[in-house]
Amino acid sequence: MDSVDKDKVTVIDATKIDTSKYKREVKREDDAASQLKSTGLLNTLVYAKDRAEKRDQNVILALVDQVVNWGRLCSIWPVTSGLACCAIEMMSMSMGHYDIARFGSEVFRATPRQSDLLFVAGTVSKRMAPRLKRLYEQMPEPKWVIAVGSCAISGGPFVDSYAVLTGVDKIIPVDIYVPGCPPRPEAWLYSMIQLRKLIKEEGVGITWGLDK
Amino acid sequence: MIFENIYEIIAFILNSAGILQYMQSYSDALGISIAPKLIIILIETALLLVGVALMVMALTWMERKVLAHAQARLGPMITWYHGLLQPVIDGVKLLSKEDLMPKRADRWIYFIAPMIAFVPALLVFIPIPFGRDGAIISDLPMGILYVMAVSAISPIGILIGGWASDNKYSLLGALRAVAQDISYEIPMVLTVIGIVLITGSLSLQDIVLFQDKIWFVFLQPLGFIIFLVAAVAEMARIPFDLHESESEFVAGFFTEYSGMKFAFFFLAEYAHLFSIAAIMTTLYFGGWHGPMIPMIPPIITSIGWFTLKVLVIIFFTMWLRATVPRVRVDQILDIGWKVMIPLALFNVFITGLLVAGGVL
Amino acid sequence: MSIQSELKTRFNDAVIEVYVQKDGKPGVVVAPESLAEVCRFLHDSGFDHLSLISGTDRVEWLEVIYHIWSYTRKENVVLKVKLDRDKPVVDSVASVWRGANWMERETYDLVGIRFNGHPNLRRILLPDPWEGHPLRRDYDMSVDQYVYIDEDGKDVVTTDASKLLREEALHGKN
Amino acid sequence: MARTEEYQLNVGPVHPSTHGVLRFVLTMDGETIKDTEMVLGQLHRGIEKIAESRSYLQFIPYTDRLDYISGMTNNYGFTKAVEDLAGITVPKKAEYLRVFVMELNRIVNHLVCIGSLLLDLGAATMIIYGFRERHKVLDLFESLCGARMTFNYIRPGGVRGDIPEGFIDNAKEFLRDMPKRIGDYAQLINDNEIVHMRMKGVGMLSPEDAINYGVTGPMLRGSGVSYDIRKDDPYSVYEELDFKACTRPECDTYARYIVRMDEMYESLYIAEQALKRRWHPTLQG
Repeated sequence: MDSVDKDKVTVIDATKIDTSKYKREVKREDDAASQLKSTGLLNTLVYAKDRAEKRDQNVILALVDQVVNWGRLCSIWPVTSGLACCAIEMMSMSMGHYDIARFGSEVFRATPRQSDLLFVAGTVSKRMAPRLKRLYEQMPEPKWVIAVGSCAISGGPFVDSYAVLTGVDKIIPVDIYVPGCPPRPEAWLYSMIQLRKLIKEEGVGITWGLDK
Repeated sequence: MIFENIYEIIAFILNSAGILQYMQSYSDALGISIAPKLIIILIETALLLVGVALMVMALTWMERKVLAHAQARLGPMITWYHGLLQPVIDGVKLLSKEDLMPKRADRWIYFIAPMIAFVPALLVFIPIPFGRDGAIISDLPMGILYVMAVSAISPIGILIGGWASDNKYSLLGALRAVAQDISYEIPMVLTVIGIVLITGSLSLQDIVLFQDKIWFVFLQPLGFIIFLVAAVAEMARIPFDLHESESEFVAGFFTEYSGMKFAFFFLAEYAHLFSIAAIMTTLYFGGWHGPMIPMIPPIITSIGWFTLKVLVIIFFTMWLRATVPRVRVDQILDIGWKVMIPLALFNVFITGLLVAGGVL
Repeated sequence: MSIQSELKTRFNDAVIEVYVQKDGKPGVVVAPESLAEVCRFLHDSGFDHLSLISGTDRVEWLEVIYHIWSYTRKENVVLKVKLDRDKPVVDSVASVWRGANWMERETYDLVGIRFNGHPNLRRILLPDPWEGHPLRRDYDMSVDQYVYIDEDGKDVVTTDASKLLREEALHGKN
Repeated sequence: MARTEEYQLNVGPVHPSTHGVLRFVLTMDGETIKDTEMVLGQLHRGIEKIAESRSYLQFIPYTDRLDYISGMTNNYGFTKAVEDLAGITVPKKAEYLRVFVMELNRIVNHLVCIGSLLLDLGAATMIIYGFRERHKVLDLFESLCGARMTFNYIRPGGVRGDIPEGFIDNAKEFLRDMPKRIGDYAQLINDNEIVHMRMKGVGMLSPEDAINYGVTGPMLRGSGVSYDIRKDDPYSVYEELDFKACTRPECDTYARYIVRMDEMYESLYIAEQALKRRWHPTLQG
């Protein structure tokens, strides 16, 4: 080990890098109104008003809609269900390094009755498929599904196997697909962020029957 | 001004604001002179509800944060400052969640079980003195007896909830929970006897007033240890969290509950946690006693001390959760019946001797 | 004395062939009728660890391979049994090494070799009603078999996809 | 007269303590488990059948996905078979590197195992600490082969490529820090009375049974049988390395846990030796 050529390893001194060219121009809004707007509640109000106008909806209803959606998108509880390799990365995601708890999602409920999100993490074998479907059916509305990894999306490397279902979207509806084999935890977190966007756009009226 | 309880405080505030007289004359004219009293009681109830709800929310947030930091994580971060709004958000979400009921569930019992679990957890707070000068809902003369009796109702809610779900996990979880609750109720009551022997009063206010010089932790060290273990068991915290025992019975007795009913069980659990910590503070840590700060009304300071002590106890249980594993069901009952109860009886015996000998 | 010659002297007729594997381990091809006997002898003479049973389809015949290790003698031996393709039956060694139980079930499941005297010879990896043994060369890969659960919680195998798949998936609208 | 009856309890395939897709059907008498029927195959992917239509090199990625926590070791198993079949000799340099990554992989595996064990007992903290160290190893592996879990690193005839710049420093740092970390875990778990209550005398597996059932690895060594394939039937360069097979005579879960803890130290020691020898000036070939 002592014979390793130390000179080969180029050491970059972080302090000497000129960071000014990487800095992004941030537009600062000085007026009080726009500062207020950027803080949570008022933003919600403005957003609700926009939405109400767009959808020709009652503003109060749109506001309720906003609040409920806000609750849903910030408190997504996944169900503890792992199928294969990707489940280990799911565990990684909830551990200290990546910490899904920051998004309020560390409450991995063991029972599908209390969870909102199903991670299909891994290969869905033919034998597992009906059980996964049942698990999905046991979850209360509203519920979301994220298909993680190439196996869950299309069968992945096992696509020509006799015992593997090629894609979980054949049995349950999927909201978001995360490619990778397995995807890195960052990709999982990104999928969570995408899901939050999705929920934000989705009106609560869809499940409450008030949208019509 | 010295008040007896919160009722008098509310009455005094309303009186000095001139509202009470107005209400009194109005209701007298209508012929329902009891109405102002009822309104005050309603205000009192609302205060209790809001207080407990706020406390429960704070506790769920605290639990997640303490656990996260013990595990080298951050916990909820993005909902407002360090995720402070996370409990509110969870509530909103659970409220808007579909409420499922199993097909073969016993519908009426299934529906009523969360309330039966939740209401006693709330009622326990009635005789607990939160602070000096009347920060107490009602100073019952046999307060400690009342507390023990009421908190013993919660397991019934758990049992019927588990039974009505028509699920084996739920039933087994409920049976475990009830077995554990009942076995730890006994040593708990027995240790309280030690305190009652010393103070000679069942009133919690008297017990707190007795501790102005020395806390019962130092007078009853053995009793305190037994009470602590029993309290952790009653709170259903790890290492005694057989109510939920996630790795065995999925989610214990509330496996089938979803949405708001689950939220009620959840609330009950944390209200119970809070109430038992409050009882422990009252019995062993001198209740609201603590150095009073000048310029601040003593009622505020004393409530502050009380809350601080309760939070320290709760922090301890959370710390436990981050550190130790769960005890098996037969071991938990073994400890309860074969160790705790004899020790508690021994404690009563020693205390009785000391009291009779005039030492205490 | 090497285990090969030991077996040869004891089971003269039963030992069909003696060879050395590519990784240098001694291999013995045994007649199927006397397999149980040979295994019992091996077990009694110190070969107490059965590492693996695997089945192979050699097109003309089926083969079961036993990898056996001895903790006391610290040596390996590989047994092979050649079976008739039409009637692949061999004695079970589950009574000699209890660990053989599941491995024989797996071999039955995937290759379709029956083990005489096995306590519980059912499929282990695939559901019970599955058609065919996948590791056989003549297994029909063009037929898709689907599993669903019936009222009693039992696995049912069908080629009819409509019982499991969503309508969108069935009609290609997904 | 009360009548008692045994009942069946289904655990899995989606259950917090099955960690994947295993299913038991338990026959219970009250709280006592009388009988267990295992139902496997929820993760049967037919890899053997797939292997029929893949070349040797194409199949290596599949071995990563067999036991997805110890991909390197699986890579090696398959690669060794191919090398034996084709009569390939592997340069010593590559063998040392292989041993190094396999031993780190063993540490990862044990960390996940111990973490899951404690998780099932109800203590969630250990697995999070375990994964913290696991990430460090995975970062090392990632710099070697670009993947966190599915490495495809060990190939017939050697490894995919030599180490990148800065790898040795990172590896040395890990090897230096890790013993202290294992000490931390031991402090968290070993002296805990509840851990002893839950693990000692539980899951007894006598040496005779263990051998007869064909149990290997830490399970076997936890039953007091001093057998380590790296010592008794050595492959790769384990013959040249100095280490001991960790055994415990108690035959219970606690013994198996202790064996795993001890093995982590041994693995670190082996990895250190492998690293030293790999860059030893006198190493030929």
